[in-house]
Amino acid sequence: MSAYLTAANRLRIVKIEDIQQETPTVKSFTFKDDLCSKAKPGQFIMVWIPDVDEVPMSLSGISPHACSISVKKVGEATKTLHQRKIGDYIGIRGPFGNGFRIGKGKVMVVGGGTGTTALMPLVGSLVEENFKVTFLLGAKTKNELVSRDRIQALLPKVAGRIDVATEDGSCGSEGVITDLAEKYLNNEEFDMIYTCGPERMMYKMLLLSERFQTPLQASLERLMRCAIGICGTCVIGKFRVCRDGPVFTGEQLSKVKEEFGHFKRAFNGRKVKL
Amino acid sequence: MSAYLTAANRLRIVKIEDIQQETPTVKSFTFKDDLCSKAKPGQFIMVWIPDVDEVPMSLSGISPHACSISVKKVGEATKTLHQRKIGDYIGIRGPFGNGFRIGKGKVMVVGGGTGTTALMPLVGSLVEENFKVTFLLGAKTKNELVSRDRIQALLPKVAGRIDVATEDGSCGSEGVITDLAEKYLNNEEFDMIYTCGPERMMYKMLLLSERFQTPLQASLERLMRCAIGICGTCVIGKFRVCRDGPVFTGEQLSKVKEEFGHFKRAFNGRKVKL
Amino acid sequence: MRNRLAIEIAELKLTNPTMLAAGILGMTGASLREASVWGAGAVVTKSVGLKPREGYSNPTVAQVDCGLLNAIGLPNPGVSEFSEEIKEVKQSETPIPLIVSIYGFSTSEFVKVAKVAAEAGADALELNVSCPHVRDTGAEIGQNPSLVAEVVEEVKKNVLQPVFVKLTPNVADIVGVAKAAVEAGADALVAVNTVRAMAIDVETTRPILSNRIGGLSGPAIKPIAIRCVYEIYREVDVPIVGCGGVTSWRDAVEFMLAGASAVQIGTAISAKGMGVFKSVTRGISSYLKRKGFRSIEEIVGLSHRS
Amino acid sequence: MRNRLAIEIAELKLTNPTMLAAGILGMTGASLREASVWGAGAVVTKSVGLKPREGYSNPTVAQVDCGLLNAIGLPNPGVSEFSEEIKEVKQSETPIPLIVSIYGFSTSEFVKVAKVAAEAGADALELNVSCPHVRDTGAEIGQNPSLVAEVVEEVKKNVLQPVFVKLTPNVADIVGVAKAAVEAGADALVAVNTVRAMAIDVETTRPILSNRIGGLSGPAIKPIAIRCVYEIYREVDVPIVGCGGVTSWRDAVEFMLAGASAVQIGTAISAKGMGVFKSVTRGISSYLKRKGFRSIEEIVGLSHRS
Ligand SMILES: Cc1cc2nc3c(=O)[nH]c(=O)nc-3n(C[C@H](O)[C@H](O)[C@H](O)COP(=O)(O)OP(=O)(O)OC[C@H]3O[C@@H](n4cnc5c(N)ncnc54)[C@H](O)[C@@H]3O)c2cc1C
Ligand SMILES: Cc1cc2nc3c(=O)[nH]c(=O)nc-3n(C[C@H](O)[C@H](O)[C@H](O)COP(=O)(O)OP(=O)(O)OC[C@H]3O[C@@H](n4cnc5c(N)ncnc54)[C@H](O)[C@@H]3O)c2cc1C
Ligand SMILES: Cc1cc2nc3c(=O)[nH]c(=O)nc-3n(C[C@H](O)[C@H](O)[C@H](O)COP(=O)(O)O)c2cc1C
Ligand SMILES: Cc1cc2nc3c(=O)[nH]c(=O)nc-3n(C[C@H](O)[C@H](O)[C@H](O)COP(=O)(O)O)c2cc1C
Ligand code: FES
Ligand code: FES
Repeated sequence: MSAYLTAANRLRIVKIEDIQQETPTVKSFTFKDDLCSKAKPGQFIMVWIPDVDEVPMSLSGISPHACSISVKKVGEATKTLHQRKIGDYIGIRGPFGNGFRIGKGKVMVVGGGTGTTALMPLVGSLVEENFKVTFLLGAKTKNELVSRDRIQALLPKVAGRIDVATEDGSCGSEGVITDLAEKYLNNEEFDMIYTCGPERMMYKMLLLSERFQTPLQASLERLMRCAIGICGTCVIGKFRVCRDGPVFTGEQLSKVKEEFGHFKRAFNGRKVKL
Repeated sequence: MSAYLTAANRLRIVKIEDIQQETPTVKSFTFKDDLCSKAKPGQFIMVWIPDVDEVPMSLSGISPHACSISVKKVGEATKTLHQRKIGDYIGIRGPFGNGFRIGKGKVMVVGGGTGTTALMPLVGSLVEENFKVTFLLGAKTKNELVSRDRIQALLPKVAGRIDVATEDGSCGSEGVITDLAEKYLNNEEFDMIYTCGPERMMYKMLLLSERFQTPLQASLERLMRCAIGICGTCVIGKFRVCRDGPVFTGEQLSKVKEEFGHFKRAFNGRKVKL
Repeated sequence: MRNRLAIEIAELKLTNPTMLAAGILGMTGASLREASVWGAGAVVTKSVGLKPREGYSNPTVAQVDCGLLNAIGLPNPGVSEFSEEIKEVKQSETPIPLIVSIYGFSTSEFVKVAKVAAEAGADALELNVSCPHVRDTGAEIGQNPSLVAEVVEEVKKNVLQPVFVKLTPNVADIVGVAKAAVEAGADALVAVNTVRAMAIDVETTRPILSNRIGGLSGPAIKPIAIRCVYEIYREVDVPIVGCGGVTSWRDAVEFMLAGASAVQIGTAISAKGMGVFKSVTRGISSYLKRKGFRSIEEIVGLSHRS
Repeated sequence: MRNRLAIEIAELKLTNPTMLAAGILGMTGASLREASVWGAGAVVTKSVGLKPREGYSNPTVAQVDCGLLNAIGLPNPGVSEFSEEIKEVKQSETPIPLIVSIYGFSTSEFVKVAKVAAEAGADALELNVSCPHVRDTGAEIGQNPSLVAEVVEEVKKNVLQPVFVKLTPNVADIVGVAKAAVEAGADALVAVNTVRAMAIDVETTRPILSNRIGGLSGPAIKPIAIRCVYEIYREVDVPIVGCGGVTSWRDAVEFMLAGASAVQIGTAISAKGMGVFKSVTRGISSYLKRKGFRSIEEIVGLSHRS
């Protein structure tokens, strides 16, 4: 028998083992799944809430005994998820996508909003491999700063540092995180920039990476259906975010610049301004 | 994906590498196939002759680099096979069935007619494991004594012996092979009797094995279609020859005594006298 | 204690909901009994007709990805001779429900065969109006709701035993055929028979089966069979027996959630051996326990409720 | 040197006989072009209709043994907006045949969509009268030979481009529908679309797809699709494009031996990636060489001759 489709795409039903309120709008859900435990940082799963929806979620925790997703309440599916209790069940398939490639040297990690949670397993790996990490964390307001404590706890191992910007100035510097990133890039050289967050923010990071000639890896979001690269829902230019991504290099993104940061496709394929 | 059906059941097309005329009516065909090279003595394959038929054939040779079947010309399929040349192709699936269990000690091997060829890999294994082998070979006439030379070449390794009976006395003692077997059993003790040949002959061997309280293994033939134990064509009593057999113990056969040696099923399920 | 797994289907009392499917090892009384020894809750015979049939020449079975193709050609000794096998099953010390599968080339043939089989001791009849590879019986009938109705009606008039109708998935609208069968008096439906299919060997460029076209069974057709059961369950009130690709207890439970009261097992015997009846039964049993269901009835059709 | 792999189908010149199947990555001009970069001999777009459609909510895709279930629900931006994507493909430096798949809820809708697509630059149209999970278009038309004939006839009257008709396997008699399509003027047939099927999760007892019923694709349906092509080839004279489970060159050759002039590839992209077009093409090429065939035409339908 041909090992026909990836085993990963098979639906599994997992129990919610733990729930953490991260911010007023973000909750983390812990569950056990062998395949997710072997995921690479940056990979995502499809989460099925029976009778409601199935939505893509990055793995925010990857460890041999438990994995997690961190979910921002934005609509029906995520609202329903937020109502789930410990002991309830969800369906998952995955992990999907390419994940981050771990480079070498001194790296900058730029997280905006919930996007930060997708960077957590990456930071774990970077720290494990003794990279010097500068973590820049941005949010609208202090309350919405995700995973700050966890990042702070990880970084000392590599003499890493964390810096924060909030748009209302309630924590760290006032302003957008990309301004902070620009400041750092002006002063120091980095071997790699990793970023995940709102697409306009990542677009600005792309421009910065080009200006400072620093390689970039950005984790994108698009609407998804199949997650296995065939339905065409998640495309950006010639790329499929579910399969060729969700992590793209600056080089790749510069080829789809008229689309990246500018518009995405709706479920019916129409272009929608970002 | 579940390793759903046995890989062995997949059709392979193999080239005929060599052809040997064994007797006026028996030809051996050599081919290469990894799965057959791993077969157990006593297992069989289904041989497909496109546009003609698919028929069961015991493996008469099993080695890492080549396997063979030895085919007696009896009807359309076997006649067509006999016309095939080196370089021609046949389809095979298998190996199927249980094969002989290799016991211990001093064994008697009783082959009648073409049945003898199915015993060849068994004798090979017995010799390899240093069993003391007494091979009794029977046929209607000298010309039809199959594989005699090959057996003779193998046996010296274990100080084994071969004795022959032909019904017309043209070679060895005159008479049926079961009479010869009875003589040996009267004089010596054996730990196991292996037999393959016409069913009436094997039936007599069953009676002898009961009388002399010697365990028996006999390789049976029945009409076959699926060879994987579902179509019900090959049944004898509660057993499926393709799956529970083709090798049965004396104990098993004594449970189907009203059928074994007496009748078989036609392709339409009707009973046919043997 | 009550047996969670017991189920009654059209008056037949099964101690568990697994059945040996038609045409699988059902050629002789001895092998039907053997299936019951191995744990089948009921057995269905090979389809038998009025006269003996040889079936097609080999190859009659070919393996494909995730399934099996077969075109055996309905070999059988004819119902009169087959009566001996039926009697042998019924003489067993531990009798289980015996369903005799029958076919005919006309309604009157169906009736004649049904009467002989009933006489010989069949606990129920299964009308094979769904064989995809024998002309003028099987699917040609099963694809035509009014022919199906006619056959069912006539057979019902002539035998007292419950009548199962085995449906073909090779139709545009299986619900229409199912309804026709039930309105004509069918006591239960079996869904489904094999899907018309074929395989060609690329090395020899020849179709593999001697009949060229055959029926696909096994895991490949399970999602099709599940859909059939689901669609039929919404529209008819008689018990449905699921069939097609059942290999593990999960498959059996899936059929039940779709609306099946029991399942038939065929192809899986080649992969799992005769132990498949026990392993499926045990799995269903632990599932019911784990989920707190007291009986199979509680899960039949459960996926329709929300 | 002549390209062994070149084939002409209803005036379309393909440099190799692999096509991207409808609904697979065909939502945008960029991704259609990408399939051609990866080696597809022609590309078929997502099926587009007159008005924008959202499609169903997720889950829209579910994996089963040896195949995929999908009920996407024909999402598309409507043919007017989609014209931009069509134009983008045609602007490519290395244009390959672009087949626009269209659907309609009535014959007049089919005609309207066909005209806009043709205007925008479609090299051919593929009529999707076979979607198994959207009511009142797709299979409801494709299961009815006279409706199929009507749609084909009207579309043919209104466009100059060749018209392909994509058939559904969910019928009792696919040959009847194929003949109706050809008599009405179809220039080529595509066999087949997905098989109506479903899956239920046993842990939650819920149907997995939000639409509950969907279409089965992938290796599970290959033997069914092969049979369809084989049956149709015997009865019609237009080229047939095989579709359903093509994963390796062997599958493609099997379709050709059955009677297909080319194959469409969908589900296999999930297992093999976009490289599947090249690997299938290379495999066919070595097969032809090894067996001494000079062109694909020589093996089309070869299993019918003996
Ligand atoms: C690769 C990837 C990783 C993601 N990781 C995370 C994460 O770690 N944490 C997190 O909170 N969110 C994540 N998202 C976003 C998350 O999928 C959406 O927030 C979620 O689908 C919203 O669903 P809803 O029903 O609650 O909201 P809705 O009201 O349905 O939608 C709100 C918005 O969410 C987006 N969305 C809805 N459905 C989908 C879908 N099927 N695919 C993609 N986007 C959709 C759309 O932009 C939509 O406008 C990720 C998305 C992608 C593509
Ligand atoms: C397990 C097993 C191992 C066998 N091993 C050998 C062997 O090593 N060498 C050898 O020469 N023969 C062997 N046979 C017998 C061989 O299968 C038949 O001789 C062959 O099928 C005859 O086919 P035919 O068309 O030439 O003859 P036909 O004229 O079709 O038949 C002649 C006789 O062969 C038997 N036969 C025909 N078709 C089948 C079938 N599908 N399955 C079983 N028997 C059939 C029947 O008894 C029939 O009456 C074996 C049979 C079995 C069951
Ligand atoms: C070898 C074989 C023989 C069959 N013979 C019959 C038959 O005689 N009558 C019938 O109604 N169905 C017959 N079938 C169909 C099965 O009863 C069953 O409907 C089908 O195989 C699907 O179930 P499965 O996937 O569990 O095998 C046969 C199937 C196989 C594989
Ligand atoms: C996700 C998905 C979407 C599809 N969308 C369409 C479609 O819009 N129009 C259509 O005619 N067929 C559609 N199909 C059917 C395919 O074109 C093809 O007929 C089917 O998948 C069988 O081929 P495969 O096994 O190679 O995938 C779709 C199939 C899949 C898996
Ligand atoms: S979600 Fe289907 S191609 Fe990416
Ligand atoms: S040949 Fe089919 S059961 Fe043995």
